[in-house]
Amino acid sequence: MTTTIHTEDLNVYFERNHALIDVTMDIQNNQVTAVIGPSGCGKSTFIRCINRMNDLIPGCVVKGKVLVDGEDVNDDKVDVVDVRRRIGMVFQKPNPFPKSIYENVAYAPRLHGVTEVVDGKVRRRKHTKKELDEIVERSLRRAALWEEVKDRLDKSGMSLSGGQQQRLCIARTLSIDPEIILFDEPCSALDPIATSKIEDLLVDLKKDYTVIIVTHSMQQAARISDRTAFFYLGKMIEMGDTKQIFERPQMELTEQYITGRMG
Amino acid sequence: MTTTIHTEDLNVYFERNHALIDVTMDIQNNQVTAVIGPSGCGKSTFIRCINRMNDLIPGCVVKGKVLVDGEDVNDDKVDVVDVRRRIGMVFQKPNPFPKSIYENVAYAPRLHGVTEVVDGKVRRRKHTKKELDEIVERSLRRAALWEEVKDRLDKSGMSLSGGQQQRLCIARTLSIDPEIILFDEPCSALDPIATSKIEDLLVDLKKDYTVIIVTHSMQQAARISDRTAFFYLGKMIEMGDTKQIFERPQMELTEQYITGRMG
Amino acid sequence: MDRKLKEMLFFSAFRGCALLVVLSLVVLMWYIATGGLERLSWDFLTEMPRRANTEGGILPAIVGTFYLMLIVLAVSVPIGVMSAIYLVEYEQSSWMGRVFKLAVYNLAGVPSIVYGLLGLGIFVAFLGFGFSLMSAGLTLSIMTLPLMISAAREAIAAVPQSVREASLALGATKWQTIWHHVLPYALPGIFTGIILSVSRAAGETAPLMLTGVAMSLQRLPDGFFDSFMALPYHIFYMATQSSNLLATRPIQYATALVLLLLVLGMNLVAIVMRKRYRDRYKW
Amino acid sequence: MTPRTTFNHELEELNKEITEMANVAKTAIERAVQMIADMDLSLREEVREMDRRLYELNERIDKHCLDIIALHSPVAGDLRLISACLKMVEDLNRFGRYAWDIAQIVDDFEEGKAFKKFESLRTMACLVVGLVDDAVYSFLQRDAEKASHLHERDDAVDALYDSIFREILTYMMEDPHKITMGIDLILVARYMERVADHACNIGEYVYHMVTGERLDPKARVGNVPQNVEACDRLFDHPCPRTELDEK
Amino acid sequence: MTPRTTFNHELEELNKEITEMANVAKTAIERAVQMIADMDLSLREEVREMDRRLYELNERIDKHCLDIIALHSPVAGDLRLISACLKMVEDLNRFGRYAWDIAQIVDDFEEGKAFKKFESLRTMACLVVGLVDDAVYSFLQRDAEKASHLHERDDAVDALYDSIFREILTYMMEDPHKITMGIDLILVARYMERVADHACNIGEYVYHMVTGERLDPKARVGNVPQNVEACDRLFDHPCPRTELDEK
Amino acid sequence: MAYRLRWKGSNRRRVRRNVNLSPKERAIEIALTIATWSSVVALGAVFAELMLGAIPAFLTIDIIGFFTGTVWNPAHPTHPLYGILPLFVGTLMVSFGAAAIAIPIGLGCSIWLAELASPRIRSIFKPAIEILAGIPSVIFGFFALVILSEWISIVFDPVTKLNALNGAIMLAVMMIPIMVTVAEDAMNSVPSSLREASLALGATRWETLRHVVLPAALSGIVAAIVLAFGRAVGETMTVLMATGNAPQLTFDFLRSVQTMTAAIAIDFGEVVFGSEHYHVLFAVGLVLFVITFAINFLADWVVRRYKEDY
Ligand SMILES: Nc1ncnc2c1ncn2[C@@H]1O[C@H](COP(=O)(O)OP(=O)(O)OP(=O)(O)O)[C@@H](O)[C@H]1O
Ligand SMILES: Nc1ncnc2c1ncn2[C@@H]1O[C@H](COP(=O)(O)OP(=O)(O)OP(=O)(O)O)[C@@H](O)[C@H]1O
Ligand SMILES: [Mg+2]
Ligand SMILES: [Mg+2]
Ligand SMILES: O=P([O-])([O-])[O-]
Repeated sequence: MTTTIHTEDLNVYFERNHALIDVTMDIQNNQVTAVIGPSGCGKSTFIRCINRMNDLIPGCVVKGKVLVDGEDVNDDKVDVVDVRRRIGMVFQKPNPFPKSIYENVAYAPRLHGVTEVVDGKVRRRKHTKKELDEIVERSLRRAALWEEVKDRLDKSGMSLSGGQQQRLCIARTLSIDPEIILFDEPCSALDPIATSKIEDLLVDLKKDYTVIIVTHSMQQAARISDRTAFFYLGKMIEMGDTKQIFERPQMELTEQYITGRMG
Repeated sequence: MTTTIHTEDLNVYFERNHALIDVTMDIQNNQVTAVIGPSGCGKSTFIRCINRMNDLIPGCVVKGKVLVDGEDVNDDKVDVVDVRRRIGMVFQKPNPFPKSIYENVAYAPRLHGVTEVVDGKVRRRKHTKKELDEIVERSLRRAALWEEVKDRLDKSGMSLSGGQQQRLCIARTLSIDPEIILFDEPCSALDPIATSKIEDLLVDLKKDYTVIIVTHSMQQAARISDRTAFFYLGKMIEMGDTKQIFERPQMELTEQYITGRMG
Repeated sequence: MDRKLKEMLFFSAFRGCALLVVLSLVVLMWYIATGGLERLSWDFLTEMPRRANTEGGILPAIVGTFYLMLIVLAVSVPIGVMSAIYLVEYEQSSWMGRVFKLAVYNLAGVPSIVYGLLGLGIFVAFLGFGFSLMSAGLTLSIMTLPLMISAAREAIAAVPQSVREASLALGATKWQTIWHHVLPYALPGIFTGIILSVSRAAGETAPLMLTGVAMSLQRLPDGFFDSFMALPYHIFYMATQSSNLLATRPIQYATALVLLLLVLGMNLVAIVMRKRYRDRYKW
Repeated sequence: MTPRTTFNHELEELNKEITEMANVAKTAIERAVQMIADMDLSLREEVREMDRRLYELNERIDKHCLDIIALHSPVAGDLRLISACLKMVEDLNRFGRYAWDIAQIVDDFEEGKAFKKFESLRTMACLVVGLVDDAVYSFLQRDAEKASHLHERDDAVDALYDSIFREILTYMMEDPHKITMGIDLILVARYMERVADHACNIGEYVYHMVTGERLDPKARVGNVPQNVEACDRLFDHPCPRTELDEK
Repeated sequence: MTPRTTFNHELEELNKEITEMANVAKTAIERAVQMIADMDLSLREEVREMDRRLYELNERIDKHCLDIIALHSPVAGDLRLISACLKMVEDLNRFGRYAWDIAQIVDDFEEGKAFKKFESLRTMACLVVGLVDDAVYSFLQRDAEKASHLHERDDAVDALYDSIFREILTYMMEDPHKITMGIDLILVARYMERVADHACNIGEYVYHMVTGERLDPKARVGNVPQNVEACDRLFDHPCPRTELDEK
Repeated sequence: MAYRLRWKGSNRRRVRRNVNLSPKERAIEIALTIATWSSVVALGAVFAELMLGAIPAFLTIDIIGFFTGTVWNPAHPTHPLYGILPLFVGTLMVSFGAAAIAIPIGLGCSIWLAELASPRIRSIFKPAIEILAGIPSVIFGFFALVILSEWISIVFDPVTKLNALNGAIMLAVMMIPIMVTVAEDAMNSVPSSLREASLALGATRWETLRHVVLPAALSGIVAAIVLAFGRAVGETMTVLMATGNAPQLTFDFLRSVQTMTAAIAIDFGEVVFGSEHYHVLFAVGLVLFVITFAINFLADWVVRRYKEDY
């Protein structure tokens, strides 16, 4: 199950700071879309609009539309909790809960329970142990972590290495089967080897999910994404196929940035 | 004034952990030498041996020779303080003192004073204000920071941006006119634009100093260094001209690492 | 949806708790303040007590408390700060660190009355200082020492290692590094610790009861080995032991207010300082 | 687990494409030579088709290489592979051109059997097909040793070309009516010589790709016995190493 | 301040080298044509020297391009420049080879003035030198417009070659003693045709480098009037655009 | 008092020393060592003095009777009884009573402060609470004596105005600021990235708090409780003034009780130096010391056992 995202005239203000200016863009499903740009250009702000994480920041005002499958997530009628369930997010620094590996992954399914239709009535019940086990195994497998941790699911998530922790966070996100997964610089705290594992995983994930990734590293965007959006000073300057962006960008600014001639 | 470094059978132990194994290598002057390798392979440990920063780590034992201009810095007769004065170091995270920009740069010259020969006697005296001003300006210019900060030398070093802070740290190191400058992942906390400024600076510095840089980013090593050493599991696997390392590495391991096929 | 409802219920309960806490403390302060302001005057602060404390002021008590603070400042602070420096920067054998940790950590939790016993045993009896300012002051000093050490130690340890490395890498010696960098940056934190320790000493009563605080003096102590009055003990004494409890209530209130203002004022300074310190050094 | 799935996948793709191209190019040359050998004009269209295909592949691989460089910043062996591909495709493309050129000339012949008379031209064809075959083989097998010896055989081809040129010249002088055909023959020889040249280029690229070293130009000076004996085999089995194609 | 000093410096270096190579290649062709035009055999050594130089530069630039790719991971315009260089050097090197080939043939001539008679060969030489000149110019000036029109002129060269071929054929039939010379002439024409071809390749690379687009192969079909009028000027001023070299 | 006695990086090992120390450097190091040792000695003296003071008591009186006797009447001229049980029970009643009141309220308050209050309110509230944690105990005692006892007698009509409940409530008010500061610190130091992670998984704020923040801060919260409890056990002046000081064995919160601390404080007013009573008081002090020591150990153990690294 995958989803397209369409933003329209998205504007974000932090107090007096206009952090995102008229961003209109389309994100296709089953693709990896990379968001690049210099520090402070609004990349994080942009993707945090999609699952409304900006709600948590005091003084942040979001204007404009973010249509996910045609529905505006910023609408007052929309349930934030549900939006966040459907749109997973993985953060810059691996942040597993200080619980066991199993509990990390089982956490969200437990919260949400199973919604069933019994005798025409919608009912919510808890997962059985078996169902949970399955979800945990499936998510960990999907995150390419199962083999490494299957013998120590009861060990703390904190006991893993950085790269493993980040994959655990990905598994955790997968456990609720989101439609879209947002990554905010997921590899910036990792070394090249761990990074390359995560990148592989990202490419693999796009088969089933719509993936958006913010990254500082242009090389990373080049390596893994299908489409790339370049942000600068809160504006989206250019968006296009990654190949096109890196071989013949249309805008002077983009070329300057990707060839390292900005600044 | 520049210097060659030669290490011979350098071994470092942290308690039971043999962190550096028989490292024998030559570092030429007026060159940028990059040290690359996967996380935990002993890169930092290696360069910290050169200015004896490992002394600060409890339980760290250094064996073998580190000859700087033929003199073993690990010798008991050698004055650590003097070694560190001659071998500057810039760290991963910008760490300016929480003093004014001026004071940051003037700190070390103030400490060391001027050593003069007056009437055949060696005398140490304080710098005059004018001399200090000159040193500060020269160092900041050399670190390509002067233009950006000359109007606010009395502002705190902490008020600068990350990239500027790192250049301030470089200026601070230059202020004592070291012979060798060690950089331990100086750009890993910076964004690409700030990184590229530092890289330029590094290349510029090699005209006058011997530069050694530890870096996580192979691209960075490729971009700026003249020679590259590849470490793996505490051993130095290969060292050679950067071009050679990146075009035709001799060792299978090196090739695996630089082509991202390790792990 | 029940998930939402649950959230609302719990959160209201938490708000209720917070309100209750605020309320109780406001009530307490209100009573002390309104009761004390009635009697508080310049004369009250500057006169000797008269007629078994039922009239006159509380000058000896104020001065006594002031002297106590001075002794604590002179004894506990230097030793505490120096120990903290040693512990963070020099100490390197693991057993000594462990002993120290044990001592400081546990002695900070030991009841003040127990320190009173110590003072009585050592300073009053063994060293023969008698019931005097010195005995009480030294007792309070030892009592605040753990607090002092740990505050200073935290402040010093909070200076990031990177600053030390930066300084050492520039060719500074260890002491130069400590003197030029570690201490200046830790100073506000150390000061906070000092103020908190001293204010704690100022408000402490129980140890004084064992080391010779006087119920009533018509004069100021004429040396560190003289007996003395102190504000907290004065409150206790007037509220529970004095001859005419009800008639002296205004005096009790006023004395309580004076002590409260003194201690709260010092704490306020400490907290403002710490806040500014935190804002100033964001590593 | 070797990471960098996308990158590895791209390299595999590239490898497949270049393998296809190499095989097509080789086949094109072989067909052209077959046309000379057997005067089998039916192969003409096939050669043309292959020429077109090579042109397409040239464009495609070119673009692919640039994509890989732009997106994956290859280094070391990977980079050498890509740079070899970038250059090789031009040569392989030329194979197609020359095959087509030869096919066109053979087609024009009034007296088809003329070629048969020129033993040396046949020998040359043998040599050239062998060279191309080995060049492609050395690439597919990453065989630097083989690649490094192509030059020597190219020298043989050059020598042969010179002698053919003279031979045909004499032949034309004897009978001026054969001039047109003579010129055609010379051009064919010329084309084959060019093909051999390009095959050598491929050898150079392969050598650099595999070893990281440049082939020493001085090695070109050395003269080596001409391996002509494989010739007949070649003509009977035009694609002796097709089993490699699966590689 | 534009950062990446080293990288920029490398690119500048590369640009210098390739400019030098382009100029040498152009000059080599011009000298070769001059030899034909003026039978100035003294130029022979000069051409040989330039051929050698081109070979060296080819190696050097090649290596330099790989260095830059390996060390600096160029993208976008930078990458297109480098890829263009990587390919162009091969063509420029060929210029040298052909110039030398021509020089050798001209050298062999018994009857030097023969060329003069062939007006069409002269025209062809004019065209080819013009093409080479424009190819180099389009590269140095990053002129995609000019680069995109080279093909049309190449078609003219091809047509001319065909007619020259026939013309010489007739000539040889008439007088069998001219066969050797005829063949030489045909080879010279052939070489020049090849040069034009390579010049077109350069045009393609330049076009891609500047615009990021591939030159549409269909554009090749279009036929365009042959600009032969610049010819005489060319022969009088062999290097009409040397003022660009400083660029 | 916001300083928690936490020690970072305790397991130190030998570092390489600079052999070429200048005389100045060496002198400084020696001075620092001396200061450190003197504080070690001073702190060691506390324990030594208690032992020295208490040993004579244990030599003369019946040790079992000391721990199990139900009557505390040391002042009796002929038959002094040194049963510590009434004091012990009094101490426990007051401090457990206080804990029962303070823990839920304090916890609720710290959760509100850490998770719900807006940053502006928090920036005022937190320091205010910290300041209140510094109010001298004698003032709480005074308030309990003069005002709170009146209110209690209106509501409950107790046997004596000064009773265990009075002390417990007052102690609770004293404990809350200590608890809130420490517990709030613990919750605050749970990185916001964990909260974001949970919210991003579609959890509500309460679920995030319940399942992520509280478990992560558990060790800190427990430490806060234990620490506050330890303070309550050792508190002297408040209970001295609030509970009526009757050393009777009772479990009725509306009766007067005497705590161990209060007993020491009161009795020292009249003991003779070196008498049996004098040494018994030291013994009581030693018991108190051991109890608080144990509580501190418990807190430390809890922190270490349940400490989460994030
Ligand atoms: N919580 C906040 N409060 C106020 N301003 C903010 C906040 N977060 C971001 N901003 C501002 O919004 C702008 C965009 O920030 P954002 O974090 O989206 O940048 P970014 O592109 O993600 O940068 P980086 O690469 O450093 O993560 C910046 O100017 C920043 O100062
Ligand atoms: N202070 C220390 N105590 C104990 N072991 C240490 C210490 N510092 C480093 N090590 C160990 O020494 C080895 C080398 O560490 P080092 O920091 O030199 O690696 P590195 O190559 O710099 O890695 P990174 O890229 O992560 O900085 C590692 O195995 C590490 O665990
Ligand atoms: Mg961001
Ligand atoms: Mg390191
Ligand atoms: O490509 P060529 O024309 O030189 O064979």
